[in-house]
Amino acid sequence: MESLRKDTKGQWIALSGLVLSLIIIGLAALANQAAMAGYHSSNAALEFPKENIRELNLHTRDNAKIIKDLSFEINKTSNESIPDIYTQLFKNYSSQIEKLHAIHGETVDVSLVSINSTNGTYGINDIDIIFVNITYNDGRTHYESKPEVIEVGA
Amino acid sequence: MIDEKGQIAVDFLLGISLFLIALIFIVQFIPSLFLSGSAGESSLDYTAYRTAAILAEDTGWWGNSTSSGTAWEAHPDNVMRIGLAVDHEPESKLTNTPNLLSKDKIERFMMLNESDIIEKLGLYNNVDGAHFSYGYNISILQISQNNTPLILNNTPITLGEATPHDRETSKITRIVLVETGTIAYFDAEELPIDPNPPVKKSKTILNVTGPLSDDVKLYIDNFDITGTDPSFNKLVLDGTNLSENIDYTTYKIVNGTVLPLNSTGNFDNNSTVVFSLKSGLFNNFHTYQLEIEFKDVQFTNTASPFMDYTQELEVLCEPAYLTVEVWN
Amino acid sequence: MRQLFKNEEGVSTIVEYMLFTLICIGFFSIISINAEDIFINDPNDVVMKDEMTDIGNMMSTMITDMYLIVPPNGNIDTEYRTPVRAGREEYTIDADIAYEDQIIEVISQSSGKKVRVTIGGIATTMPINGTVSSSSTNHMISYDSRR
Amino acid sequence: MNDKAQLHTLEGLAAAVLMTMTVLMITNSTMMVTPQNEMAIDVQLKQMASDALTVIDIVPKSSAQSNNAPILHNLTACVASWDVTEEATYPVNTLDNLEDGLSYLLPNVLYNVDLAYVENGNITQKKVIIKGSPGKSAVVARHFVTLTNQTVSDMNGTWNLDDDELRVVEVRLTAWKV
Repeated sequence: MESLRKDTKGQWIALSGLVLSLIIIGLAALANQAAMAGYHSSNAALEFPKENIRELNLHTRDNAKIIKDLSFEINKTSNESIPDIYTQLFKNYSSQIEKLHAIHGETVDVSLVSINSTNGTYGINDIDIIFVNITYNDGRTHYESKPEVIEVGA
Repeated sequence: MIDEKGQIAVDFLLGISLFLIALIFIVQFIPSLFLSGSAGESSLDYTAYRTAAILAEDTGWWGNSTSSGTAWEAHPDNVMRIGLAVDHEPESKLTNTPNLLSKDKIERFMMLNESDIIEKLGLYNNVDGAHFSYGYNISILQISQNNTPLILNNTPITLGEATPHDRETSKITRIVLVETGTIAYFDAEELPIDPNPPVKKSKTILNVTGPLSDDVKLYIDNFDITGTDPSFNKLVLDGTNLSENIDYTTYKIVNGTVLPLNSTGNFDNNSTVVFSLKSGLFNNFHTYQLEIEFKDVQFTNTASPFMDYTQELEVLCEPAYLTVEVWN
Repeated sequence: MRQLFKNEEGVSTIVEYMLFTLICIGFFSIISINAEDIFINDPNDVVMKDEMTDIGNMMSTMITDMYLIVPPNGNIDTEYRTPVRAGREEYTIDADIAYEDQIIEVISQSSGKKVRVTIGGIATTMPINGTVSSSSTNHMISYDSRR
Repeated sequence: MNDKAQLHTLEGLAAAVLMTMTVLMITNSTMMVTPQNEMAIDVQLKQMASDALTVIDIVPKSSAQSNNAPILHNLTACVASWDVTEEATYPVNTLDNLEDGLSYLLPNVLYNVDLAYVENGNITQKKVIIKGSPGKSAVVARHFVTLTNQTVSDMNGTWNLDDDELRVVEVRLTAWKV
């Protein structure tokens, strides 16, 4: 140890080592910053829930038709009116879809506004447009479709 | 300087000055490495992403001073935005079927001129008002054919230049369904026995109402097999024998796998037999009669009204990759 | 004096020192003159261009994605985060020129550096406008069919 | 002239050249190997995963039977055909018709598929396709299908739904690259 402390040769090497390391630290910081770029744009593309919102919307549209067909099936053996059956089924659907979204921390609300028929009766070919309210919220993105107009006519 | 001792330090001097010069050079050089690398590159990744998103998920838009809609393929002079997704409600801006691409729109897209495509899709860099267009390649690739470009109307669907190998490109791939044509599905049990003499139970007849723009694609399944050699014999159109591989091609599909089938090959009752006839055979306003003759197969339906191909038409969709590749 | 001139011991050491000092002076003067450029401005320019392009791309990508799902009757809004500074400078995101030129501009106020990013043709059907400064706290893109 | 140790100078020169070349080579080659940054690859993968589900979801019945792809049923039919009692345990998958379609559309990608649904007011989650444990950069895509007794019996599934019942099933695809 003593010999090492007394040996004062090679100061230049020690100094240049210091300078070099400082320069390398600077360059590393720069490289790091450069690598950080590209983060925001991909972050936006990854985090914006485009597919989730679209899937909620399209699936609700599909469902409005499935529920229509199912209510006519049920109506054949039941004495409840078609709009009543439809409303019940739709409530059932929205509670399921809300629970399934809740696992992912998303608040979803799908509710039936009205069942419309141009001629006032509710036969299989009469119900043509369903109005539904859809909202979606994942904390950052808030989506509201009030009302979503769904054509369910044949 | 007669004493030549100590000159060793000059070597050291030379060394260190060389080193310092190299150091200055590197420090100045490294930022320009980053500049050429990541900045332009990450920007192009998202240009490709946006372009692919618009093409696959949007219907496009046209408009003039009086009206507008999504059917831009019918109004090529007033195109405002290009999108390839099918739209069943042309008055609303959005489609309910993203990723399903329309054949008409793709064909019209192929006919647009280059400057329109670059302008409408935003495939350019704007430097102080001057536009520098990117190199691009937009293709629809068939997954079933080793990712070779899809062919519609004898045109391979690929736009732009071939991908350069000597530079970095940004590429995004989307999986889409493409409307490639129309098909008609027939259940062999419902097809009538051909009543024209000589009457054979293995012969059926089908009406085809012309003129047709797409090739005839005929799918027949659910065969009633009577012998050991169920096969297809010949196709006769209005009394004329058609020749294989010139007028038509044929193959069979078993459990989703396409297998070759020629006029001597066998199929079984799990097979769907497919005939693909050239649209050129059906050019006139006329109802063509297509006789299809099999061997060791029987048709059971004797009720006469012939089925018409054109009334059973459905759209055929093939999964494909839409790739958008962009470079500087 | 004569003695001194005659004595040639140590000459090389002196010459060594002189040469050494000269080279060091040369090196450090070059470095100190260019230090600002080499170590701060050049890397900063690179990083700024990168980050501004990135932020422009984020805006453009988000607007495009959002456009693809906008409800026909209703609204959608999304919050986003941006860094307060690109490199060492604050900046403004400007979407007001999107209508005519399909472009989103990211500009630094202090040095006037700007980066422009294209958006894929949606501005012709949906007016896009607004400017935002990076130093403001809440950033949001919103769409309302009734406005 | 002392011409000893000239080798040291040359050595220094050679070292400098060598270092510069190495730096150049490394920066160039890494750019060739990874033309896209890592996040952009994630975006691409996420897009592919959700596209694959979308495509299987929207494929029309007639095309499913007749096109050249091993996608024989749409997503609803695939899920309807599932045998509820059979949960997947690696390496046995229990939803082969969906697996065929996904492996065709997503070559070189590994994925797991889970189903989640509400049964008697509680969430049930079942694994149906397992290809391994997802890596760090795994992405998730999800789609919903609605089953009725009709769709289930068409596909010979065992969901045991009442005639007036509908069940929303979340199909969750977790995809990653190796």
